[in-house]
Amino acid sequence: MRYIPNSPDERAEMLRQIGVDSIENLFDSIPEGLRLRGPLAVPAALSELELLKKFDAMAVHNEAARRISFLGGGAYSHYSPTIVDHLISRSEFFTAYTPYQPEISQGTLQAIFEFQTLVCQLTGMDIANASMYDGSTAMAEAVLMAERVTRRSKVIASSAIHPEYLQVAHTYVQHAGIELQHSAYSTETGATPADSFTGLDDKTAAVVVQSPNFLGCVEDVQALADKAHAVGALLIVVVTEAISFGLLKPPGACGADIVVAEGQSFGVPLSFGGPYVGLFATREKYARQIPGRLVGEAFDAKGRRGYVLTLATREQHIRREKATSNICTNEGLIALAATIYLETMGPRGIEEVAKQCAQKAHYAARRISEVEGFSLPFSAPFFNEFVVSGPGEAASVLARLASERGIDGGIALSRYDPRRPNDFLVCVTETNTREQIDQLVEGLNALTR
Amino acid sequence: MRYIPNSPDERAEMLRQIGVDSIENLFDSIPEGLRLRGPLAVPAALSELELLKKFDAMAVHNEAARRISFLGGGAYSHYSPTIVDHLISRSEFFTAYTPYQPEISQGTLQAIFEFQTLVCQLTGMDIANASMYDGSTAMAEAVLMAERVTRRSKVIASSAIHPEYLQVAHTYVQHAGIELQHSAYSTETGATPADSFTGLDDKTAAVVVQSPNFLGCVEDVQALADKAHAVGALLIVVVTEAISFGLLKPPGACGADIVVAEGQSFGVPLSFGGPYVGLFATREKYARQIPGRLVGEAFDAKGRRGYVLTLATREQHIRREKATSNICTNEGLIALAATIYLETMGPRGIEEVAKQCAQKAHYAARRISEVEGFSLPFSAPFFNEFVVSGPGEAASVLARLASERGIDGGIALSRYDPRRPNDFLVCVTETNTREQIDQLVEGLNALTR
Amino acid sequence: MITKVTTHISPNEQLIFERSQPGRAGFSLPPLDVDETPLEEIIPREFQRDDALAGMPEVSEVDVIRHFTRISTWNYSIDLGMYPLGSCTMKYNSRLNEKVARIAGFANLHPLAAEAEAQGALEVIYELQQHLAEITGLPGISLQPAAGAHGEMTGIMIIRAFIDARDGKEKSAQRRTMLIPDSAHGTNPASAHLSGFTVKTIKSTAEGLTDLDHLRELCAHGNVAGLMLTNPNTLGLFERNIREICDIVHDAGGLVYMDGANMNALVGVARPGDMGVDVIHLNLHKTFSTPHGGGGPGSGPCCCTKELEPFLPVPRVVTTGTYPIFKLDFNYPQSIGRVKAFYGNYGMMLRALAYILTHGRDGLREATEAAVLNARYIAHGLVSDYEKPFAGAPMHEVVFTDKRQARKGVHTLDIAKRLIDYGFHPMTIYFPLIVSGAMLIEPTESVGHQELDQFIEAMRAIAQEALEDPELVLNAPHSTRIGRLDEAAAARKPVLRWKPAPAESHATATQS
Amino acid sequence: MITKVTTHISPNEQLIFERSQPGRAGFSLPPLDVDETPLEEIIPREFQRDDALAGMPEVSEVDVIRHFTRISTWNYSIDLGMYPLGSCTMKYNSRLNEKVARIAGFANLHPLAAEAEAQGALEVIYELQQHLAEITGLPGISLQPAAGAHGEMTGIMIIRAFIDARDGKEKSAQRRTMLIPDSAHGTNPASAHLSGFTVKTIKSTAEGLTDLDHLRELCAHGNVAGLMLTNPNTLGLFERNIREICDIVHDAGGLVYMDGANMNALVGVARPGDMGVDVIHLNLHKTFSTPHGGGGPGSGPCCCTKELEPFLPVPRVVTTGTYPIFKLDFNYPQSIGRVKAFYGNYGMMLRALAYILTHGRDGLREATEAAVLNARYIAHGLVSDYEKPFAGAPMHEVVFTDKRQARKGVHTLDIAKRLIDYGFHPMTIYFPLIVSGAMLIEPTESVGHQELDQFIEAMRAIAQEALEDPELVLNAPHSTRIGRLDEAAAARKPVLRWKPAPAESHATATQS
Ligand SMILES: Cc1ncc(COP(=O)(O)O)c(C=O)c1O
Ligand SMILES: Cc1ncc(COP(=O)(O)O)c(C=O)c1O
Repeated sequence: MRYIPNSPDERAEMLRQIGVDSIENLFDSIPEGLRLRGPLAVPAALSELELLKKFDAMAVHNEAARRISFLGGGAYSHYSPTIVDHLISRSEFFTAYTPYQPEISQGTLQAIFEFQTLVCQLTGMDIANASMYDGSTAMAEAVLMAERVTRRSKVIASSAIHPEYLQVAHTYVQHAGIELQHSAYSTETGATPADSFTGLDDKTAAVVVQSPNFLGCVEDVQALADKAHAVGALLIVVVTEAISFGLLKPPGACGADIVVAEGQSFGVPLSFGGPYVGLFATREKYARQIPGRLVGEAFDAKGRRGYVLTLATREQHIRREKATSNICTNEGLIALAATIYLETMGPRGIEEVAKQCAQKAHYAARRISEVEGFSLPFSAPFFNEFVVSGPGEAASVLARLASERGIDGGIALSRYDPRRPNDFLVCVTETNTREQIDQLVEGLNALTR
Repeated sequence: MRYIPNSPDERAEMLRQIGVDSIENLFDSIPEGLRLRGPLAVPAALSELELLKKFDAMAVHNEAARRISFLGGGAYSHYSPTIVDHLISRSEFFTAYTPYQPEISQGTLQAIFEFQTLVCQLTGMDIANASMYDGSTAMAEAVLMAERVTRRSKVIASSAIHPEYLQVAHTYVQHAGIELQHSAYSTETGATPADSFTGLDDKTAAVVVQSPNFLGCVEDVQALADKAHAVGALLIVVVTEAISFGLLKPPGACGADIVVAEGQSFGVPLSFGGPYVGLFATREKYARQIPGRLVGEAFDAKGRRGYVLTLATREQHIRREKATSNICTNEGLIALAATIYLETMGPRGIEEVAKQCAQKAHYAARRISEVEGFSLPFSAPFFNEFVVSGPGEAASVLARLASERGIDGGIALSRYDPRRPNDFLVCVTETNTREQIDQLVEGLNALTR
Repeated sequence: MITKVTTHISPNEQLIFERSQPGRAGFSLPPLDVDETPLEEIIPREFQRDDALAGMPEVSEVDVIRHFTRISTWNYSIDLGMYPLGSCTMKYNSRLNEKVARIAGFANLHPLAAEAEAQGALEVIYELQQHLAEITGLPGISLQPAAGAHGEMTGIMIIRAFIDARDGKEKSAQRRTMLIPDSAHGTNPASAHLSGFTVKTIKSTAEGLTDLDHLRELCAHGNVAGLMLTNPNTLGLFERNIREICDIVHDAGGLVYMDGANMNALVGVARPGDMGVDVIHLNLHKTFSTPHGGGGPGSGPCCCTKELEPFLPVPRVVTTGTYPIFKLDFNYPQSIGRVKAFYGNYGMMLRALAYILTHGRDGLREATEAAVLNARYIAHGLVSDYEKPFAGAPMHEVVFTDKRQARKGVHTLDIAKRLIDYGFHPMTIYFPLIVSGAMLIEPTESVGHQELDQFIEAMRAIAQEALEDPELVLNAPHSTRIGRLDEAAAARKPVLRWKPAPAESHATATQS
Repeated sequence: MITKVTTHISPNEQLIFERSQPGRAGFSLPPLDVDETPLEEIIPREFQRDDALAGMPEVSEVDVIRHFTRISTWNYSIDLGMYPLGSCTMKYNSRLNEKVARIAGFANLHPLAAEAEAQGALEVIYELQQHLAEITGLPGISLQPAAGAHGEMTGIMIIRAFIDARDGKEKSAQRRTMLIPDSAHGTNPASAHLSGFTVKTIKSTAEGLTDLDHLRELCAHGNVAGLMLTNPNTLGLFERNIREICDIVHDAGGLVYMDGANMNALVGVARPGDMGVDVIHLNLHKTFSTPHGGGGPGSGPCCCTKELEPFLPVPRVVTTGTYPIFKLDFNYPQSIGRVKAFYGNYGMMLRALAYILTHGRDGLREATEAAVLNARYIAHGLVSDYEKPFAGAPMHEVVFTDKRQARKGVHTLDIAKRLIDYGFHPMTIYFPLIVSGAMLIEPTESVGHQELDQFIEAMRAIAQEALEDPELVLNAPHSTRIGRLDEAAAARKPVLRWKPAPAESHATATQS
């Protein structure tokens, strides 16, 4: 096996040196009866050439990867500068472990410190951790943290949050003694009105809202913050399209107490849903309640600056069952990719991407709404995603659009909400050309004539 | 421009500091009249996204890159392990200059020293240089070196050498007072008989032969060496398919005095003809006559081993017009790729690739010769390339094979020799599956029914 | 004598924020190709950002390249040599697998694409599920968990859901105890807690194995929902009584969860499913070589018995006899629900499948054999100089302690730091917690005997130094660009982000 | 004070041959899928290799990865910082260009594929030709030469062929003198010699420019075929009399060849074709940023006037009005012939075209401006501490000497080695030859002012050290893994390859 340095002869010699008769004897501590008799029912080894052919052949069956796409809903196709993948492919980064030994891990540690800073700058918060698994688990951890901070057990989440995020939150809190309630979004505006949080009271640990929400609508975060704070609850803001930070007022400037986001938009490939990276930011005073790893500045005896994992007393390897979370391995390399992306784009680049997404999305919305039978059901402002109501079953129109025109036109909301059979969610990014948008419009027009 | 660190403002500040009024003034030493008035007639800048789209679009028009291919003739599609490209993509290698400062260039220097050693091992020679541009220029340099070594001016080259190599040799020697003669290969065997070197005499500097030759045939190198040495001439052996070293007796063991080869077969992409790498090896006694760079072992004051560029007195930067060659920049990174390839494959791997090439080629030859109207005109043993005589114009059969069956079946010899209209050169490597070979056979059969 | 490294110049580099210069830019985008709408008409001014992202770095592409290339050289990595972190299984990360994960047909695939247009991606998941089920001997499987701890949470929640269904809510409410050995990894109790269990700790025997009597005693209380066991355990010892352990727990009405982080000792040799284990998580980023990436991403598939299968997270990837062959199945009413958006860390699944197919059935076992042999070779090489707290023959990793060196005031941390001067990444230290001054060494199969010998020599040399020149070890490392950092001070007044010097602080007004 | 670097551990690594262990293997191939023929029937025994490739290394994939990763860390590189080698134009090598060169449609394309099936590849060549012709102002072009020196040979042979055609063989036989300034790069005379010319050297003036009187004098002899001029010359000075120089040579019946290695000072600002130059070579691996790769590959396109076009190498890439649009044209009876198999270093052409299109017309000029500004900034910063032999304002590079430091016995080599301790790759030293103790500094546009300031400070600090503590400089470098190597000894008894220790020498019997 070409990945194993020691040859069979060398291994035999090593056995001799340690006085073990045979390879089989290495496993003497495993009771005979528990050992496998035959080989595993796994195929025989493939050479590089064969393996690549096999995967290439499977990849061909992913037609969607080659389509013109307007799919969003928590995963976005943005352009990633070439240097991002090149730099994370340096083996000093991708073959390193969690930086437990700072003297020989400063590369990773400094990068994480920069990541934490960038997340703070984008969200407008004081501190951020070294990453969570993804946006959905970050939101669930935020809910758990709110309970720790407030010692209250009710949490009210907007029903306009990404349905899969809500499902994950439900799984996480089901045994934590937390009651997760939902507040309905307005079917006129598509946003979540502050007064929809009935049940908000002094037992409420947190109000959770996504902005832009799953329907693409921008929420009035400040109003929701005021509402939550009025009863001493925290406001948790979730963002799935992190590029929106380039254009929208940062939650931190609107009273949010915890901001979580999916960082995939920052140069991370779609890769069928993962690995992505969860951003988690909050206020300074909650530093000791934050889940996950934190990197902090430190100095050696000679006064040289460096970085270390810090506030470890919050974590599972020390606090065990009393830890702020069970998370250990997080999304280091993806956080690095996001860091490189953000530093390459810079403030002007992020603003420009955000601007182009918004402009192109509004162009598309305008054009689509001009097509007979199609309309935009919601009135609230949106960033780069919007819901379209069609003349017939959205799922079937989209299927024909894909097969007949090679366009993935959006996500049928019926996937998550049977009460909206004719609606679909369209996402436009800087990678969609005007020509593609026009093709989409023409396709919708033609297929519903 | 994103590749230029200093911003316009920083540049303005620098100008101020050095007391120059404007950017334009930096060019005051260029007479007004010689400066461009307007901008160049070159397109405006493209973003990454646009640039990649443009090149992808052009790449689509290279249908041949997607075909089942049996093309050889000096460029071969062999499998290159993934780690080869990954390792040469380490910027410590590909963004470094020629190792003029050994204290901070040992990575490149040690790699070249290993390359030189591997070339010696493969060719069976004593010493090898750090690389030439490619096989064709290496052969031309070998001819020039033979003249320097023997002080004789006639060189006789087999007509079964790659035609383009012969053309390059002609260009190189035309002003060097060297008379380049050709000796005819046998139309029965396809090899170059020793007695075809009429004109071989004591004015002959060298006999040049390729093995396996352009027609795929293996030459009797030992016999040719004896013949050349009998009159005090050198034998220069050229190899275009370097994988053959894995199976054929090394020229150094057959009396060759200079061995040159194209190293592309060692994990280097076809890339429409370049960059490739020329291997150049010879006998110890000619060390001071060899062209190009040489790396040698050296020690520092503390006795630590290192490597340096050595015997520089042969080279242009010191000897100027008296240098052994004008070569300066060579093919460093490609030599590195070949080194990584050879070290990854190892002796057993190189043998196995050579064996598979030979076996598959002979299977193909057998199958093709069974097709009515097709035959193998030459009787000499071959490695992985062979000439096929077809029933009609090879060029048109091959063209139809490509357009109708998506198979590049070989190289029509008419491209180089109008006297062989029906012949084509077929190359088979380890990357050609039996299925592909059978498709080729079936195609030839069907298209000539 | 230090043979593996020497010292050489190493580039300095500031924080990117300190490199930033107003007006520098590293991005390029196509011009906007649609007619522009006034921004106010799109987003009301009060919803718009007004801080111009102040404080974010402005640098050129060249700055970014040099910044990250320089800081990368400060890291140790697998590609530079052996990385003997016990319990972490730092094995070679194949370049081939990296290439596979970047094939456009997978990398550009949206998770919400129509199933019929993502059959290749679903096939990869399905095939990997099959192989992992075979390797563990546990047929039910979900690849949704994003890391080991996530897989633990998933598995424990499955146990809870199963018991709820089996016993009914009230009765099962009595079963809220999760038994965990004192040698377990911290994520185990944390995950149990997250699933609403109270943790009871099982003692280990002097041999370093689970104390059966104590287990029986705890099970006797009747409120035991299950046991979380790592096998081989974190001392590198195989729990030879595993069958009996499982029987005891099962007889008490509990289920057995196995932490599969140490599967590199078992793949192809023995299967948890055959031992009586009910549910397990695997760390694809350990046993199956997906890169650790300086702290993730990971992937923590959860495998279980047929009995527990109905409780796995949704959606699950299944085959339908008909076209499209593979589909997402949401219809598992007893499922614990979703643990992550979409389907898990898909890119890691591609790599793990490539790992399995590249090894093949024989290669998988060969890797296990080589890994265990390497660990035994180290155990044999160090036993003369270091205290080996447990007599048993270790599997893929071995634990030593600083007991002998401590007499001279030299402790595990010092030995670890001194190893850095010898060119090695230290082993896992102070884990497991039950062994004072623990040094847990796991070489994996990815290292040849020459480097193993270098490691053994280095450890022995340090043992010598501890005797003859303790100061040398206590002040280590001596050859790195920075020395030991004052972590206590760092935790006392944590500085968790860069902030501009007060001068420019107006620029970041909105930030703090 | 040294600010750019410190020291850190650096991995040691033997030669791969010393790492080799019998039985290790790093390759994998599919099984042979055709029925096997006995080897003897394929290749007669006497033609078969019989040494089993003895001596070649046997290592695993992991060994190869660690071997090359380790030794790579011993290199300085552009990505680590400024690389001020004068005349070498070490600018940023864009990752985007690397990606373009690896697009399968180009990387997997065979050079002998049918033209109709390689239109994309031919289009790239054609478009690059157009842009380079525009940039140089010389319409005739061939991309076949593999490097600068190769382009020189090509260009000089074109001049010779032109004169042969113009004057007829006998008359032209009288024109065998090529004039070359004493400041020229060594490849110039070597290339002239290769083309059968005898070289006459032109003096430079005290100003560092071509001596017109001497030029006239040499031209007077009437046997001048041409002049090879570098402009800006290797002193970084623009030959302001270039027009007059060309007139003198032309009037004498000769042609003017320009060495385009220094085009980074001119792109977008001035064009050789407008100056009277007849033929030029470009270094795509300098001006157009294709990576140097530790010594190549390069690419040395040759551009010339309409008059000289018929003599360019074949084949040439041309457009046909009809489909297929691009074709290889071999029909140039006056061509000097082929200088390389196939069409040149194609991969470099892809990168150079990507460079040009990424910069665009404005970016190309901006790069030139930034490169010249950086050089002037350095010139301004060092003039107080180092001897600047020529008063003229330098263009993209500037030459200083060790004159002042030499008084203390500190020479250019010592200054260069000391720079290494300061974290910089030294400048080009002892070139051009006419300047004793020359230090030729070319920062390029790819470095920001902070690092320029660091460089200037380092150079000044070294000047101080030369005065106060010469020994420190004479013994530099002090911080690298090896010190200065004994190159004289290495050249006296050259060891140019590894050989097995006598013990195993039987293994390599056939090799020496
Ligand atoms: C024994 C053991 N269990 C669980 C874990 C947790 O796995 P992860 O870090 O992937 O969450 C680890 C990894 O550190 C481990 O070593
Ligand atoms: C002025 C000058 N001319 C010619 C050359 C030769 O170019 P190459 O090394 O590509 O052959 C160089 C490069 O070193 C040079 O600096």
